[in-house]
Amino acid sequence: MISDRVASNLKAEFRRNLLPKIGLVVLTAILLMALFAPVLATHNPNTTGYFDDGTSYPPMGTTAESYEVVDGERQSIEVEPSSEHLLGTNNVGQDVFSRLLYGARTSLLVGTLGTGIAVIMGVPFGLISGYFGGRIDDAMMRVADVMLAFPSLVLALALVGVFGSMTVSIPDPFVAAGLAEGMPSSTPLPGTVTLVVGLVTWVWFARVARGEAMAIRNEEYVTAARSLGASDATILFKHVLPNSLTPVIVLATIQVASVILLESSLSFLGFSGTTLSWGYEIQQGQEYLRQNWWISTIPGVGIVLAVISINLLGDWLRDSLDPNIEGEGGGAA
Amino acid sequence: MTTDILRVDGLSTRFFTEQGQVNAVSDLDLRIERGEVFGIVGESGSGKSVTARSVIDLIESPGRITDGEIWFNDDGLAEAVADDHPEAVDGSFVNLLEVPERVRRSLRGTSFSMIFQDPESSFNPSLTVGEQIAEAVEVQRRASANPRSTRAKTREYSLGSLVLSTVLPSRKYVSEASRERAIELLELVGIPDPVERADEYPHEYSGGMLQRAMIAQALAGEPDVLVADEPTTALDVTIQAQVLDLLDDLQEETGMTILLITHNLGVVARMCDRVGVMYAGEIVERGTLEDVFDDHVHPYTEGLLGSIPDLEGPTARRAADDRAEKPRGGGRLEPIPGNVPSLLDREMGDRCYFADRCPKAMEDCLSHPPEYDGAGSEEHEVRCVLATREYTEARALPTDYFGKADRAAADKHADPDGTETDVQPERAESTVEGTGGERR
Amino acid sequence: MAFGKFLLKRSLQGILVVWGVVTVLFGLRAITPGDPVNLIVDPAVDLETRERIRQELGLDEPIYVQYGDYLGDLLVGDLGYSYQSSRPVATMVIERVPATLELAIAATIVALVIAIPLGVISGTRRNEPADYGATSFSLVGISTPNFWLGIMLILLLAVEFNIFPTGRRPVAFHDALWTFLTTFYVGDLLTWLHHIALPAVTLGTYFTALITRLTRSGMLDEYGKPYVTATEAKGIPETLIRYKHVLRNTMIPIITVLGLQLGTLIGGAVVTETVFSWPGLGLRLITAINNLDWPLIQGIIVFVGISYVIINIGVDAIYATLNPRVLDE
Amino acid sequence: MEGADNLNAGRRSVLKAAGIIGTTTGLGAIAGCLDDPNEGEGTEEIVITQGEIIENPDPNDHITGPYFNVLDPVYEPLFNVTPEFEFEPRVVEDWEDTDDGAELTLRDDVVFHNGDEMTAEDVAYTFNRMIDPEVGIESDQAAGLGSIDNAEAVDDTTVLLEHEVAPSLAEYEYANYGRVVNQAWIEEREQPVAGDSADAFNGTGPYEVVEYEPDVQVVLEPFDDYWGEETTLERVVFNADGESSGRANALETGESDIVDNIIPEDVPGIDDADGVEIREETSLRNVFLVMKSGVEPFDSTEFRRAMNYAVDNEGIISNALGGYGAPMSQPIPEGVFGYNPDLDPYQQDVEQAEQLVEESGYAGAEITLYSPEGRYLNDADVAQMAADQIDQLENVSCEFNTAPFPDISDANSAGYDDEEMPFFLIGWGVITGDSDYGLAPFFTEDAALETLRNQEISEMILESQTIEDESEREQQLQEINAQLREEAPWVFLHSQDSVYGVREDLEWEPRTDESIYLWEIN
Repeated sequence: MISDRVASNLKAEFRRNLLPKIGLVVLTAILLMALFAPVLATHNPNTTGYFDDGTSYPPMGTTAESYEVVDGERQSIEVEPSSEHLLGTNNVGQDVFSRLLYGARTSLLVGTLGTGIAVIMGVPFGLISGYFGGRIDDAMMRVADVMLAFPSLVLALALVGVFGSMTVSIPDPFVAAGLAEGMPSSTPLPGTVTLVVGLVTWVWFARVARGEAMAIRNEEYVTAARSLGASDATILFKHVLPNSLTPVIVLATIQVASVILLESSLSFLGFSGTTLSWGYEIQQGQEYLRQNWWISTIPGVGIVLAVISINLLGDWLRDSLDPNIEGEGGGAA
Repeated sequence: MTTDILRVDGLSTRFFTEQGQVNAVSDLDLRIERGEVFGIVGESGSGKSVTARSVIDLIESPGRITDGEIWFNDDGLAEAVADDHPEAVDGSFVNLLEVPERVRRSLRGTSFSMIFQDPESSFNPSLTVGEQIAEAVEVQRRASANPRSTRAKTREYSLGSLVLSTVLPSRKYVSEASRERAIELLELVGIPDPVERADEYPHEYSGGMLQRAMIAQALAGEPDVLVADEPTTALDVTIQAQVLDLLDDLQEETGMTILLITHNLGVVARMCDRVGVMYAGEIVERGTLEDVFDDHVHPYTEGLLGSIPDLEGPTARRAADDRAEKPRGGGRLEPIPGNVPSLLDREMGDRCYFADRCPKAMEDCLSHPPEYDGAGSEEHEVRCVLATREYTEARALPTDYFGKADRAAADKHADPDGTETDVQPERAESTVEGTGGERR
Repeated sequence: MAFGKFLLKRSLQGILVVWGVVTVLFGLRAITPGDPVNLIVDPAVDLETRERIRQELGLDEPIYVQYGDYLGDLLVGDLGYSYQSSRPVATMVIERVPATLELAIAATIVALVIAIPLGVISGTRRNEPADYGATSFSLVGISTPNFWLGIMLILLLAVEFNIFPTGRRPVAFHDALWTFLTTFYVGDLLTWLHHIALPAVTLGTYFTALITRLTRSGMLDEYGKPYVTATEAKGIPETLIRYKHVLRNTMIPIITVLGLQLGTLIGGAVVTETVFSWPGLGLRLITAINNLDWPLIQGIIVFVGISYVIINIGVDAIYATLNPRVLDE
Repeated sequence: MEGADNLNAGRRSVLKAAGIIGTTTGLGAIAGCLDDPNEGEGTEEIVITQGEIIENPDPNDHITGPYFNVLDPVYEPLFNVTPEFEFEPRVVEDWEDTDDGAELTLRDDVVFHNGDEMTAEDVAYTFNRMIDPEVGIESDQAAGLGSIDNAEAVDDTTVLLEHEVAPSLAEYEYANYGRVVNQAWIEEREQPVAGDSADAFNGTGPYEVVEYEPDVQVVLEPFDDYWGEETTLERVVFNADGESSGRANALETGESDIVDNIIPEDVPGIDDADGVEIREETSLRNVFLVMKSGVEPFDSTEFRRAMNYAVDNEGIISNALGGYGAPMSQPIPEGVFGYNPDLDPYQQDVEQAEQLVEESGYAGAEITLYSPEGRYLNDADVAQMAADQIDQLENVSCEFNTAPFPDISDANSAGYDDEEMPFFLIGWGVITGDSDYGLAPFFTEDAALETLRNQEISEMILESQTIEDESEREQQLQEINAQLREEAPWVFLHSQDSVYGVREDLEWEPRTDESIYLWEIN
């Protein structure tokens, strides 16, 4: 599936351009942050801590304004950052930096798993539709049209309404191994959201796979294989599937970015179930914009960096492999 | 007595790609007489298209004309630019590379026009053929309505006018009269039902029809020089003959000058008065048709004649070389062995560029040869030491002289797809392109 | 003729799609756990009353009967009644359409007005600073979640510098326009503009970025095509080449992409309306989902589905006009 | 003034609390605020921006507090209610208890906005419309009128209400829920009354609706033929804005004069702004964590009490609620009949909590707390802090997730042994003002929202419903509350404060019942 020529194309494009390098560095950093969150985090992200006056610490290097009640009168005071909290604390005293790390876990997990579900659903659907063509194709494409008629966020909202949030707790290996004392013993994965982002994006994969299948179905070697008595299943699996992988890989990369945006939108709207999510954090911080600007701002930077880096890598793959893809791409938010 | 209409001196056109500098055309001289058909022939990648495009200023980034002069003979133009650019004028000749781009552009369509290789990709697919020809007519109409000196300025058409034209027909660029003239032109090039055909889109035309339409479009500006870049390559053999006939007839009728670019010696033989053979950005042999076909010196020319697939029509109106006859009889090609040369500056070296493929390469070939006079007419010149001495085994280079290293370099430059490395603007562009082409 | 047939075919497909949407929604509704009656009445209300309400709403009927009823009602434009407010869903949907439409159109205008010139500049001045600027902008633009962008705009332009309001829609555009046309009082229009500015930019940024990107790469692709050189050789003005030929052909594929992206626009509207308290369909949908007000959820989504289908037919029609080859295929 | 005399000094009734299960402060409602530059400023016009306003014009078909605020000036209440919760005559001039009910004497000069005279028939119809399923609509208010059996017009100005309960109980009900509608007018319409224009209203109140946009805006102007005193306000605008920050902004920019439900984060901004201020009052809405006693580990009283010891109510109140709340000591809030003043809230005591967990036998338990988001004041923050405090116990691990409110609501009515979601945050307003409404649905056997199965307490509650004697009944209820504190069926958190932003020069004080009466504004 990845020939030498493709590989050398990839290498050449990578070497020639600065952007994929930036993308790779940033994404690797985010991946490492997500993976080693329990080790890197300075605090348990769930630990609330509070002060009698409800103050939140600002990020290092900044100060914030707060209020103190003296004799029943509110007085403005300046809050200094705490060296304990690199990026400050949020409205319930949780460490913003640690939550940023854990938020990366949620985003990347949902992004990859959700895209995985979409691939698993969409690719076979598209291959079958494109390979057999005719009425089967017509019928299946009408189903795809119905899916496309739902704006993905709207459909996702409806599905979350149906299924609830179904968070799944994934045990944390670092904590289990005793490497991260005091960190949460499991990471909550917003199950419905993961499922839903898969359910609303699979159709893009179906379209791409269908296009490939239609192109390959009439290739001579496929005709030859058929004349040699290979079954449809064999042909689909041995010839059509491998050939459709390149565009699927490119689309999947781009879709991870768009799924991350979709997840963050759902969390922002309060439908993800977990609070360890960038989108949720932004929503929580929205009410505190006047004094605590950083609560919303910092996780947003996380999302933008993650999505940009994935998009950069997606662009690189697309330019190197040059598949013919039309898809939702970019962002669904 | 014939007069020159175009003189090219020392033209160098280079492409500055990420892989390095590509010398598509180097130090090239050319002289075209008014009313003649001059042919440039060569393999893909020899620089013949770039030469043609350089002449009519269609070289696009990353390509650039880096050196040379292009003298165009036009009294009116000379007069119009003499005041502002005296250094660019020599009698009735104007050095096009010394005048502002604006002036050069003003020559497009009316002084020079061009027929492209692939008619189907050379028409805008979303406008009717009639509209596109009418645009070319409009250029001519506006030009002839204005004196030479102000012509360059009238070529402007503001964005504001374009926007207005969507609501005000009077602001449209193309006038009704031009549309009518376009239909006449379609008729002239032999398109049946031109009125209906004018309203059709390019995809509704057959290839041959479309090439006729392209010729009509090129004629619209009533150009002094028509550049025909592989005008028949994309067409079926039978259609090729028709199109060549058409060009022939039109040339006879109008007396216009044609610069014909082709890789097909058959076409040359049938159309041209004089011919230049290009290799690696240079003209390696030039002269009258007889000079090149009968008295050719350069082994490359010989090789080319050997690779003629078919000389259709009354090709044998002049006796061709024995070797040229052979393939016709044998029905098989005898292509020149070896690869198209690398035009990358750093890989070119200072030798005869053909030496690595030349069956008669000698030690003398290791320095770059000048142009020698050849036998036959006085027009005959050839850039090969064989014009001065016979080939001797004694001085021959060993067969593996250029070894693997050199060859590998050439391969590397070659397109990864293995397709021809024709350094045409588009291709050079797309090499650098790389990051573009988002498709969502 | 070909065009009429084409439209008819697409319309029939569209009806099929809408039917599919309704069916999927009913499927979802059927598997949704929980008792809608819980959401309508006081939890303390006794079982007998609940049963009566269930009957009144037809919830005691088998799901296929409800489905049939719904389809029948839908044909005559009846979307049922909201559980929460007892109002006709059709009314509740229609009354929110202007706000969302205003927002969507304003965002589209923002996007087109910024993106096309930006894309053209970027596409014609490759590798110049303007191109780098536009390319970076579009990369960041498609990677930024619009709710965050909205919040950042509020933080900067509303909270910090107090230039724009934080949200809300004090006056409807059609009312403001009417006031202006009848009394020449421009204040309402200005108020409307003042309030819609941030939401429109928020919703429009993704599209601005996307169209810039598409226009840029489309122009580059297009400029690489032989017909452009051929057109240049004709000697027609540069403006005409750039806009009448290149940009026009660039826009053709972009139009279909935008049709497909309409869903993103609607999704974006939901989020943007939430951030700015813009009283459109999106905000109503969120409320409906929070209350699991199925008739309303269904009504809004069916409406959106129908609009989507209609707009896409329109897009296809435009596409067919611009790209005549479609009709022949 | 018999009704008023019946009120004990310590017995303050809650006439109406906002919403059965609280109010939405988050995503629920929408925006819309008038800043029409045409309008002159002045004391004659007042703009009130609430988190939500009516989305349905039927006065008998809702029980949400903010809705009453909008509708009461139009469909006036039968009785005036003082801030001290005393009933005073309004449309009803006099009322008397009879053997089998109560007799209301009405004014004879009341007219509807459409010009019809109000009759006793209209009043009787109004009550029957709500309580009799055969007449009119399924009203949410029916629950509040549970003990009234029938209403009948005796003559033009007299209505007889039948009931079989203690007179004081019945009085709470009919005095709270009477909003007269015009029988003839109503019967011409589909029910409940819907519509989205000013024509959809026809009350007897001092104001009539001149503009109405559901969910967005209602504009009122004085009704010229009103029987009572002329109103002081010439125009009243109710706007909806679902975001606290939006409401605060409307107040600060002078677009609005009174805004409700200001969250703590927006308080400093209003404090700083000129000419406006914060006014607050305790409300009677509780927020607590339900622990279903039929599900492990919550079937252990020790465990449930441990949870109460683990949580620091006061810390949560001062931090997540900015201090706008009061810790709960028992299932019902202070001010409700039957509240036991001798009980103290649980104080956080981690050691004791851990020890109780050990005793319960559920050491090492792993539980998950669910919370809605945006339903109650900073609900998810509150729950997140509580969950974290429980998680801090050595021998319990507690995760936290948010869940859509419909899921929480389903869990709430799923029975005391439903395993699906046994631990969640929810709120409850005791809308009848009597402990019974806060106790019976949760703690009697097979009740709609049963969270605790305890036969003894269940029987005590049922018994209390039949006790005729006021003080004896109060004692019984106080005893039940005391026992429930020990049983700890919930993690008792807090009762919220209502926080308003008000123009400084406006004479108006918030009420514990969260009503905004236009006639109390000067």
